Amino acid sequence: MPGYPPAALLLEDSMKTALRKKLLRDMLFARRFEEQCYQDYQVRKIGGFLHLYPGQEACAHGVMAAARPGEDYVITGYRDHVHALVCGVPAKEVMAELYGKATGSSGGFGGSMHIFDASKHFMGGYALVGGPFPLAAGLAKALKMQGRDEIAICFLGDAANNQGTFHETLNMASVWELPVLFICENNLYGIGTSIERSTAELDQYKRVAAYRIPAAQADGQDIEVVHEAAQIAVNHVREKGTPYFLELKTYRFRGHSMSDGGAYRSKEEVEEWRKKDPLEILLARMIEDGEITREEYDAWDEEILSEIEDEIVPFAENSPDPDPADLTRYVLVEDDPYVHGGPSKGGA
Amino acid sequence: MPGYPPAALLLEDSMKTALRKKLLRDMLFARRFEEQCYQDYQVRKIGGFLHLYPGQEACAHGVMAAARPGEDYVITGYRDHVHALVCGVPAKEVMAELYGKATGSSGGFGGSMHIFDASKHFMGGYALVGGPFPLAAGLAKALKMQGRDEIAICFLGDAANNQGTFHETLNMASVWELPVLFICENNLYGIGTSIERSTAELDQYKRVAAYRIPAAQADGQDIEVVHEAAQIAVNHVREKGTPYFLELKTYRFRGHSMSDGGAYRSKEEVEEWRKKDPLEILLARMIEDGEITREEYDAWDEEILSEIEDEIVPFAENSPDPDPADLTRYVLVEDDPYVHGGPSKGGA
Amino acid sequence: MAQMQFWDAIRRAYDEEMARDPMVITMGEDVAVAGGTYKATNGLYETYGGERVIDTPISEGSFMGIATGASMLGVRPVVEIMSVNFAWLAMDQLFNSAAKIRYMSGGQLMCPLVVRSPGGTAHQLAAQHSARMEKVFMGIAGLRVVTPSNPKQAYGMLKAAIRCNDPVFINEHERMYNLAGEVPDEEYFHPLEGSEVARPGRDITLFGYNISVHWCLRAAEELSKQGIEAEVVDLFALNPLDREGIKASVSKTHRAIIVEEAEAPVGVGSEVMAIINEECFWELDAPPARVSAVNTPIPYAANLEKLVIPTEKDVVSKVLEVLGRG
Amino acid sequence: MAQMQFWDAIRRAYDEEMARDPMVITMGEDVAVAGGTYKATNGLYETYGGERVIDTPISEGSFMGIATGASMLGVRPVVEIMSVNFAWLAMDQLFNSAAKIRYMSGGQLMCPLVVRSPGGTAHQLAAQHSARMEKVFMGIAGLRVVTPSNPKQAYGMLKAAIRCNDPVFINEHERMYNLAGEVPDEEYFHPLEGSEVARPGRDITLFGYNISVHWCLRAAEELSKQGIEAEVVDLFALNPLDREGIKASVSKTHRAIIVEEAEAPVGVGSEVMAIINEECFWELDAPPARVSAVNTPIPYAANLEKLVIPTEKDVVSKVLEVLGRG
Ligand SMILES: Cc1ncc(C[n+]2csc(CCOP(=O)(O)OP(=O)(O)O)c2C)c(N)n1
Ligand SMILES: Cc1ncc(C[n+]2csc(CCOP(=O)(O)OP(=O)(O)O)c2C)c(N)n1
Ligand SMILES: [Mg+2]
Ligand SMILES: [Mg+2]
Repeated sequence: MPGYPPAALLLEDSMKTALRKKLLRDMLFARRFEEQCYQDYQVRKIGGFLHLYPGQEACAHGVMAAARPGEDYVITGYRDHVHALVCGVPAKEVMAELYGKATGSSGGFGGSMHIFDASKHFMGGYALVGGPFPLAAGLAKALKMQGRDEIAICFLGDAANNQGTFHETLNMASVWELPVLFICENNLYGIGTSIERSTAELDQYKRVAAYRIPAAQADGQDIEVVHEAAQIAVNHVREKGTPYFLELKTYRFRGHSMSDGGAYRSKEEVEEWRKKDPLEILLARMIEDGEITREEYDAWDEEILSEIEDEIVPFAENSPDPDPADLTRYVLVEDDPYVHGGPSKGGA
Repeated sequence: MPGYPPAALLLEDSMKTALRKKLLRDMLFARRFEEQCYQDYQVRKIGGFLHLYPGQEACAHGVMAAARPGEDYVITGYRDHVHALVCGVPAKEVMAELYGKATGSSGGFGGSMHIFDASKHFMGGYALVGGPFPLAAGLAKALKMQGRDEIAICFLGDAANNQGTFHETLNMASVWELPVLFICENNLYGIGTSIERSTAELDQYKRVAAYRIPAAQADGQDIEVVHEAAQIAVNHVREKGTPYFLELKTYRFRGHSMSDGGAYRSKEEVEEWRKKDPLEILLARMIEDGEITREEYDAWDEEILSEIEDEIVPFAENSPDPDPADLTRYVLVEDDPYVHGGPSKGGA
Repeated sequence: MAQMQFWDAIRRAYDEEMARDPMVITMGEDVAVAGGTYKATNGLYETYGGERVIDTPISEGSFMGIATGASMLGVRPVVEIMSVNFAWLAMDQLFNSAAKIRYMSGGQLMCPLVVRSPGGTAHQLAAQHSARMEKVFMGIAGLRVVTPSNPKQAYGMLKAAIRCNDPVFINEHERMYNLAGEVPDEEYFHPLEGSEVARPGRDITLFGYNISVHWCLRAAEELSKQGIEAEVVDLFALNPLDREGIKASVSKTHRAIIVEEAEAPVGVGSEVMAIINEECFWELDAPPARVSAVNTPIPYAANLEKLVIPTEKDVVSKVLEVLGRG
Repeated sequence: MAQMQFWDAIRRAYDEEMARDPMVITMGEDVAVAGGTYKATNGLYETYGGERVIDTPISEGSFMGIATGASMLGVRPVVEIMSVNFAWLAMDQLFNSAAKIRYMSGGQLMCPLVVRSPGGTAHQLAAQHSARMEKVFMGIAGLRVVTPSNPKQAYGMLKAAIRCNDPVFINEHERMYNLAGEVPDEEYFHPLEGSEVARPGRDITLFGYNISVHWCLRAAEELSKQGIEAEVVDLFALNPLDREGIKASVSKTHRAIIVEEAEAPVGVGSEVMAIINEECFWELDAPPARVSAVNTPIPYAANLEKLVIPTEKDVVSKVLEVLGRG
């Protein structure tokens, strides 16, 4: 594996501070956003299944800091709010989607598990575990054919790697040399089943050798570690045009979804991991380096909470429901001339 | 991997000769049987798709010499005649099956791709590539639950390893510790697609490390090499009760099926491999060791050809077609009491 | 007769069958340690252990095949597919292996496999978690399909399915696991073929199954107030369908509506209509009709989701329309 | 107008579209170097190269997903599934991704994906290679399904499907690739919706599609000798089905038979019957009827296989039965 210099190390001190600040504030925003979702679900303003991200923030933010958010194409599973935010999908549109409103990022058609924003190259959250693997490779195939500089990035969990699509897709991505980056957020569980009871090889990056794809593992709680590892990964994919697999060891602080009793994890284990809160890790380091004070951080928090309370939630709340007239609008293209014998046949 | 002494090396010289003779004669029988199928297909006595085995005989025969044919449970793909023969399925019943007759091993319901003989623990040929992986693990699960000493053996091709079932099944077989032996007959092609164009890792046994299953590779043309490697494999599975994967490097001398033009392989390549004919390799060695003469071998050949011509083909030819009254008989169990509310309800 | 919830009726069936026969096992995602997404396997892991109550990796295609393979040697696996939407990943093994092995082996082998899975729309689960797939399963020769509408059926069908020598698919519903109903105290096996008159009537037959039986019953009550007596027939078996039962009811009422939560094309409704046409066309006093979902993927927004799925009100209006009182 | 074989008509459509649009690609097992199992992609690899004419590993589930992913960014993939039996392995991506992405993204993305696959029974291919799956595909909201009965349709439909912005499934037939027929010399797009009167008649309508159109035409000729003029309607589009066309023909002939190679349950026959009931029940002078395969997996033995699949003789006898001349 080529030894690309990690991005953060290349930065001037002032730029490094600026980057750290941005990452910390963004992670804090993501945390607060998810907490708001939690509350709104309790009072049934949000329906369906809801999968939250607290604990894993360093993964999405750290990886995308090494990529080009809004330009590179990102795809993921159902735990997708924060990945969407990182790509630049407006938070109020994500919230409106969760509220099932016409102003939502998917117009209210998708919901929590299906955030989409094509304009930000956020290609969707998908509810079937393992489904996005081939879709991501397909995005990469298109980018390659079009000679473009963007890459495809696929974020999925550890348990998804037991799906046949993992195996099939990694093999094809390798043989066909597709510019796709697979990020495995290994939080040690698939719903209530511990990785130890479902998976023969606990180190996910080791499973990738079988496809001759370079792979690495990194601490997913320390965003600077993630950023460095991701920079190597992103550079590899972008420059060589071939796949890469990065495993990030992480943990979700909350249940799998809102109906999770949590009995399958010990209190001690959860406590142990809570000490590795990605926000606290970066904050402590920045305080130590004199880049921020606890007060500044708390002020951000105030700002963020007000933004959520005063802008994001009211936007979602006050937006209109989707128009019932649109119910069947996106099933089949109605005015496609080729449905009716081609343009010369007067099909629209 | 534990160093079990290879079976052949343990044998007394006289027994070794007897074994070699049996293996050689069985392989010759298989070769002639398949050639007969080839001819009968040309004249449309056999229908459907037909996949022949010449070139690969050392695989099925060598592996089963290390196992317990008729007791261990064997399952495979559509290229299944010889695996059935090795398990003890009567050749005339296999031929009658190909002729679509009531006396066929599957009563004429299965055909070439679906030879079954439950009495010989030959659990079938299956037409979907990769389908038998999980079925084999399931057989092993049953054997394990029933505390039995038999193992499950799954023979499949190289290209089947790109199916998701390979990945999913090997992981589960490992985690659940199932007594199943996977034999990969790597003949370098899946129909007309060379392994080099379909598969990132050419050495199939290397793909298995990801499941923490012991694996090995051996020359599939020399039946004594196969036998030794298989003995290690079979002993592992039977004694430890856990899976093992053995790759055999081999080659099919004929086309994939009867409609194969063969343009995808060079004449030189085919010629090169024809020099590694498993029958010739063993025959030459036995002649050198003074265990057989060319004349004895030719006499066998005569015997086999007459058996095929005088007994096997006429049996198939003269057997009756399946009874039309049985057409729907095996779709759903008709007299199952539980279909009608349980035995007390008088359901049959 | 005790009142029991749907999930608990299933759990009881499991428990009785697993206690009786050591070859009965169950496998699926989160069925063991976590006790099952809908609690249907709650406590089984503790009682019967990890060799028989098995948490699977997320590998639907292959654990369906593993269960099928085990069933060939006399194991009686009950596979839970957590949500029927995921069953597409397992269809190859179900269709190409489990449903066909007995046939293509000329009757030598059987696959006494049971698959349970909830389908249907729940509270805004959206396009990839709201499939209603009964129409797909019931078109497969060699696979029995049943679908319980109440806890008694859920209990008795699972017991019968485990003992039956065919592969059986049991189509459950995400929104019905907490439904309570009477379940016999003594052991009970529900038939896997046939249909049941859930409410007798004379003016029109409402054919329902699973959740739509309840819509039909509520609609029938409403209609009764208007002097219309609808017969409600519970099609608890979808493959094979009860041609005799369908014919008997339509021959009595001369009018028929099929009520399904699924979209109409090639569904239960169309097949029942076809059977009516074949069996008792001349008995009809009005065209048979369907009440079905709007033909779209399921949208997330609550207002749109409501528009897609039929309700008892739609049943009532369709009845009035068929009776010429619309 | 040149005579052309079915496979060659498909190949011509590919060639024209690939020459025009560099984003048109094709992928599948053995489609490239070997030129396709049925030659439909013959020569494309040599002309358009390995980036656009792609031999896949045996990974149906994922190459369907890769094609879907590429289609979201403007690539126009044509996926060949070598035999429709293998499509079960790819149904998750087709059903849960391709058919739903446009809807669940609120119309932001489209999946202009084409899937071609042969189904049907051929010479004794047995239980795992004889599936007729059109009924499964046509029940999926968001997926267009068409099925050509002749080379002209095969040519024009593939061209239209490649240009259409919806995912389209093209259901071909293993036994029809060598069928010859006229194909226009000039470029031609066949509609993806509607139906076609393949032979006008007045006494009864025979609805066929794909191979069964030919059985219907031959039966109609036979019947004509007996003074019965059957109208043959080619249902080349299965999703959506042409309700208007079905209604128009039945309103004229007042009798209908649907002829399908598949087993009856929840199939094309039942759906067309349901549509007839909904659209023009009062026009009927006799119950609509189905001619379908026996409801079993397909047996290998030649004598049994023949018993399973309907022929034009079955069509003729069913017509006589419906007309009361049986
Ligand atoms: C095909 C499929 N099978 C099962 C499920 C149910 N399910 C949803 S999430 C999940 C666990 C996934 O775990 P992992 O991939 O590790 O991601 P995480 O939720 O931990 O982020 C399961 C089994 C599903 N959505 N899709
Ligand atoms: C699921 C599935 N996809 C595709 C096919 C078509 N097919 C039949 S055999 C074959 C090649 C298999 O190659 P391999 O596994 O190496 O076995 P071999 O034929 O070389 O013994 C293919 C693609 C199939 N039968 N099933
Ligand atoms: Mg996880
Ligand atoms: Mg091979």
